[in-house]
Amino acid sequence: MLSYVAGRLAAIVALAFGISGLVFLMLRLIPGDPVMALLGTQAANPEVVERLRRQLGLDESMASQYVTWLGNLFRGDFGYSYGQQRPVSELIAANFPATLQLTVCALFLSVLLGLAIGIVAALKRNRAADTLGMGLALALMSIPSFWLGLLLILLFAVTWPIFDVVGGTGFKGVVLPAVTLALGTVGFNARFIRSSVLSAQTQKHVITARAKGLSRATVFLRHVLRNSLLPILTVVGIQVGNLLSGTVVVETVFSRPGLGRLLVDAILSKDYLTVQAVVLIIAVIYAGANFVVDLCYPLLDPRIARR
Amino acid sequence: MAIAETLPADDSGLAAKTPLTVSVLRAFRHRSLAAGTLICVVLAALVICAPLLTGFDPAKQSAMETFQAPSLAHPMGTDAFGRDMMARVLYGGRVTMLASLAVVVMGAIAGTILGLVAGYAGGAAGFAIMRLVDLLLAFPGILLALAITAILGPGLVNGIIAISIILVPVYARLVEGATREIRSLPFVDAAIVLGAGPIRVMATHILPNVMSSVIVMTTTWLGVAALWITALGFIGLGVQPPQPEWGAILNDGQMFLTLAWWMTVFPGVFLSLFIIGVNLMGDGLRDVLDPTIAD
Amino acid sequence: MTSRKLPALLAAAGLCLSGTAHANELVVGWAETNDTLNPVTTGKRNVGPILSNIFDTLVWISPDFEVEPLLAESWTVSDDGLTYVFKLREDVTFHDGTPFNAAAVVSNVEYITGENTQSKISLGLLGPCAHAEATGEYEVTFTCDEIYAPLLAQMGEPYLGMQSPAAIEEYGAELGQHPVGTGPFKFVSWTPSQSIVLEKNPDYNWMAASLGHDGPAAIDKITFQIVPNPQSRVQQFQSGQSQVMQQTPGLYWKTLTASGKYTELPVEISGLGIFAPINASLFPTDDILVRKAIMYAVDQKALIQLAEAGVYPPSYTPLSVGMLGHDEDAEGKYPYDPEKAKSLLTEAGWEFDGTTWTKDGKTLSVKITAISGKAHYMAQAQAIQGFLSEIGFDAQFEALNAPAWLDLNIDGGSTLTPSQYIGVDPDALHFWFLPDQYFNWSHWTNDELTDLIYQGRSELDHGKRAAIYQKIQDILLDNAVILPIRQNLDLTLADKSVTGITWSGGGFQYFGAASIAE
Amino acid sequence: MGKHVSEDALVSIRDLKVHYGGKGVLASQRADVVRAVDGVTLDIRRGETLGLVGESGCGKSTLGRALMRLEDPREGSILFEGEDLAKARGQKLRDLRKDMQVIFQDPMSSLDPRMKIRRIIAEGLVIGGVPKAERDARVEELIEIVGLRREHLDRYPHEFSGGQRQRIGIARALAMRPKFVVADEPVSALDVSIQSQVLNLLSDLQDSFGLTYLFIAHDLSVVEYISDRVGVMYLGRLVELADTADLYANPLMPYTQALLSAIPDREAETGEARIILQGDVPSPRNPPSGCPFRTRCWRAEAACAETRPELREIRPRHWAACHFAE
Repeated sequence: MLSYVAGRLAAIVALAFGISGLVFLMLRLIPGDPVMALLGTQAANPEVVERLRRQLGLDESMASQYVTWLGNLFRGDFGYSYGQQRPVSELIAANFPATLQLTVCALFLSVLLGLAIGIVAALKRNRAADTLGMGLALALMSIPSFWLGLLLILLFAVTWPIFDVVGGTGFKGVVLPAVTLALGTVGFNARFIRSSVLSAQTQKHVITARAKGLSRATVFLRHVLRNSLLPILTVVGIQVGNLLSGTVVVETVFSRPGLGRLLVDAILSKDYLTVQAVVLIIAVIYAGANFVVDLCYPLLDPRIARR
Repeated sequence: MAIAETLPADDSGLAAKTPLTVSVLRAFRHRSLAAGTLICVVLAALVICAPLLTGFDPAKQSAMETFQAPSLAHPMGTDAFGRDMMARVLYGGRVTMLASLAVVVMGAIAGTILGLVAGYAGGAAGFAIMRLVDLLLAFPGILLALAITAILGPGLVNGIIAISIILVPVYARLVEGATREIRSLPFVDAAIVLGAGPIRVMATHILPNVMSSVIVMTTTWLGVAALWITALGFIGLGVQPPQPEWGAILNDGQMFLTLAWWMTVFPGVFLSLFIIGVNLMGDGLRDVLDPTIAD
Repeated sequence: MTSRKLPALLAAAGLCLSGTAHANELVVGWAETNDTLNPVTTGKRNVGPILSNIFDTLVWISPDFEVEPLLAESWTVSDDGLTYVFKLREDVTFHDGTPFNAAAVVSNVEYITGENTQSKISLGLLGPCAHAEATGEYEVTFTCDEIYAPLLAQMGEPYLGMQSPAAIEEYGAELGQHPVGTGPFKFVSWTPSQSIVLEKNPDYNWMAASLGHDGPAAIDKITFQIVPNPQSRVQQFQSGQSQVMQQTPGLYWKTLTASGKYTELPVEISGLGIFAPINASLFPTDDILVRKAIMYAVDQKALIQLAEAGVYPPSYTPLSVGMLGHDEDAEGKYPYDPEKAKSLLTEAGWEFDGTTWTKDGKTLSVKITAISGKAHYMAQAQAIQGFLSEIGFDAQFEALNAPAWLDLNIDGGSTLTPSQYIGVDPDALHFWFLPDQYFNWSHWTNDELTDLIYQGRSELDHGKRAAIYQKIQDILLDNAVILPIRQNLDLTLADKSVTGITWSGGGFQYFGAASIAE
Repeated sequence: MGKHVSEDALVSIRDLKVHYGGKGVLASQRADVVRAVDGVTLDIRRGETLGLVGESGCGKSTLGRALMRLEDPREGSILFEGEDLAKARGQKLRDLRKDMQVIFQDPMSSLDPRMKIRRIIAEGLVIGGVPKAERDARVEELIEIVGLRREHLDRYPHEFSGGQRQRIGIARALAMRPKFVVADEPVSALDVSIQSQVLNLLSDLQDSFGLTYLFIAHDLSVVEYISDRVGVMYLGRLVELADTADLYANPLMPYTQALLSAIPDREAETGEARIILQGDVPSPRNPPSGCPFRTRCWRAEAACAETRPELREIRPRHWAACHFAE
């Protein structure tokens, strides 16, 4: 077990390095001069530009820039954002909570709704509720989140101004973005939960329990639902990644601060160090979430632990 | 989206005894397949027949007719440049639909080839390919697409390339796994003993056996591809004005959400319907082609 | 179910923002993220207005470009035009208690020119006059290497706002997050990409005389909420979550002002307005006749109608209305005349077959570019594309992210692109029309023009300067290397309860004299 | 019969080793070697059927696969009509392989489910560039030889029973007109009633085509039925080799004795008590020192742990690797 954990952690580190190298290369393939981007169309005479290029270390070779970056990274220094003129770590600290809040709220909503729809559909298999639930799941999977977000704004922030248009981190600001983000993943969750509940119902001990004359509800709660914990965990593992990438669009639509928007802005303005750091962090979160989920499996299912 | 772990498909679904027409008819008894196909066919017919349905040029600007609400002359209203929204939605559908299709086809071809090579060759080459695949998969797709379009520059073709690159690792992983599995089956050994070289084995034995998984995967990912290509258009990195495309039209409309709802509602409804249709079709095809994962 | 979870999350995140303002507190819907609050190192125009509320400059420029005393009580210019002596106010202290004096001004100039300071706009504004000396405790002397007429006006731009020498010393690279000036508002906090909060400076008592306001600001606290999405910014304002909003999109300006519920503040951003340089080194616009055809083919009024609901005044000459040398008569130079445009193309040897123009086997193809993130540029470029297509041009459009857009235009790969340039002095033209400048996007030079630009810079007499810039504009328009589009306004809206918002010359919103009715 | 190395050997295997793993950067990776076949020397004579038995995992299938070069030997040689197969590559390997074919254990997965029978049987001919008319004729002939009908050619594998599929596999092998066939547990997946049919078919074909078989099986009665000689493998080594009748009557190795005693009904026939082996087969990653069988052998002594018994000809034509055999 210990060597497994160590191996996985090593894989995550390797992955992070791979991604950092890839991103470093890709960024430098993007056309455009970051120094010009900083100055925009204001007052850029050639002397100012060259001076700035030197000051930012952008006149050095690519390899030496990468080595410098890696060296700083080992010292826990993410570097300095050219575009926002402050340490990248500060930018991340300022934007991360909003993304975390959004992702956690959306994850919670998404799992809960998925669970509700999935269980109802499974229990009423092949009946109207099932068809309806699965139809809903499919529709939710299909509707683009950026459009859904716009509709929600139109309905619940403009026509009936219940929530804020600008997605702040207050309650009224987070509801619509979280709902938008969650609904896109509910469909998948509902289908997944439905099929796991269905397969749990056909397992031997469930059939035995039913044969023993236990009530449907008891059987469901004691056996079926408990066995559904694993699929929920799986769903969480899968959705962390989906939700993280979904925040890019949702944060843009709702003008919310967050890592996704920070990253998009940084890519578009060639803010190298910011992009590199955010990408690294997202990749680590992504890999880390799956790692934690994998670690949780044996806790929930002793059969896996024994293997 | 989850990647359905599909095994090298069992052949029972495609029994050769039944003539093609019979199996097609049987397939359409599947409700969601029928419904999805109907939606897609109707939408396709609408966008193909766009010139018959509207006389307007989707790019024609008219300073006198900006922001007109839906009317008889303009059933879906006009946009900020006085362009007819119906023409834009219908012509835009052509772009969105073809682009989505192009994305999955390109992604599938490239991913399948990579997966075949990695799975069959194994060793250092296979290892290298698969670690690259892991790397790409460990990163949220839409961000990767953003970065790639930033490198290539905005535009429809670049957008299609960017999103098919995201699909490549998905296919590569599926095909690599399936290839490794099939590679170890005796009929492959038999072919080798009969004198078949690697390319022949891949082409005649492995590819046909992974094809049904690839097709199932493609139907599942077509909807996702449509979501992504329109998201790219929505961010402004897809097609360039004045060419219409559903995502780009939605981007045009979002600034005027409260003043001109028709600019957001109509293209959105069409786009959602298209993706629903594609997903229904995908579900149906998966059930029909790959009975192993039906519940 | 989320409601129970949220407070906990919020506490964990430590990000409790109060969305609504109380009496005497103002929420401003702000359109762009800031790079820094350090006036010296910012490269963004839109940081200027926030800076002008935290920092004072030596002089104040009124919206009509009158130069007034602010931190300097008076000044003299030597006869040779190379020496400026400023007498400073003696009662001014920085927000951190540091006294303001000649030494402080010298520290600021040394900081701007310092080898390790990543100076951007500021360094350019000082021009050849980047030498300051304390010639008394409250007297500072600037010397110039050559005569530099724009200096006095540019001294009033917020990028030359005076910073506390103690803060410069203390914060180093972090100065941009700890701005300390002498202005009517003190810096409180800045959450990147979210908000900037300022509070009243209770000791303030040196506002420029023309503003007619004595003592500290009436408003206790200003929160600049950063909302880049225009739609969201409008919604926020309409729902009362903000009392002031900048960069109102044209169509919303039209509908909101029609309601009569709001105060209109069309802040005039001076400089070259919104314009499109026409690339004179790229086929087919290397031919002056083709460039002129473009000038005739574009109808500015209709363009603004299409792109921005017709709410902006068009412009017909590079220099903005109100600026020294602005040419009132330029409007008649290129009236909208598609037939004239076509005849010019024919004259240039192009042949029209009903859909496309061809010459020597080539089609009349131009590439219009725009920054993808800026809605108004995108709309303007599309409208230009429409006008050119109308007379048979094959007009391609390409949206690019900012760095790529800059790259392409600097390299001369695009025919025309809408752009803006902000400045308080007509010398701003030199960035766009002197050879070897990054922004010579017309990729065109002319010896006479170059001479005139240098003359304009070193002429201290207003009347003569105006004549020089008249001539420069004539040359630019005669050669059709710039397509003026419209005046550059920051369409700012305020709730009726808020009064007294103004701006300094150049277009920087100023809240020092504003107040909120109960 | 005289010497172990005979003049008329079709296949001569010399000190053949097939190892897995043992490659990599880390010392632990390099040390991790699975010795699937660990030094086998054996001659297969023209026209004979050599049976190869042993528990699963003993390396008998790997040996068979190595002969077809489906596994790459790490050491040793495989001489086929005097040419070394172990080191051949590319076209040379393909040329050598023409005379060798294999029949697989699992009739389900040894036929490509996406191909019709005609294509399956003809595949080798297509690769070999045989003209279509000749190909068709040969395929039709073959399908009848193995006891199926021509109309079966246009069907897919899943439409056939296990026995029928095995016949198709045999037809595919025969299409190449091989001299040597490795039959890797060809009947173990079939019903007992079908097994004898397939075995009879194999015997008939051997007679009519002059084939040489290496017949790999774990079922000793099947091997007894079809083989001329039988080899016993344990942990990657050949431990006993003799004519079938001799081996079944007088097994020399304790291991062979134990195997034979486990044949159902043998106890009743011979009156010998069934020998139950203790313990598990040791891992081929880490084989015991000395005699590989000593950990489970009831006769094991200290010497067994020290020196490895070599395969010796204990009696004429009967070879065994045991310190106690005489």
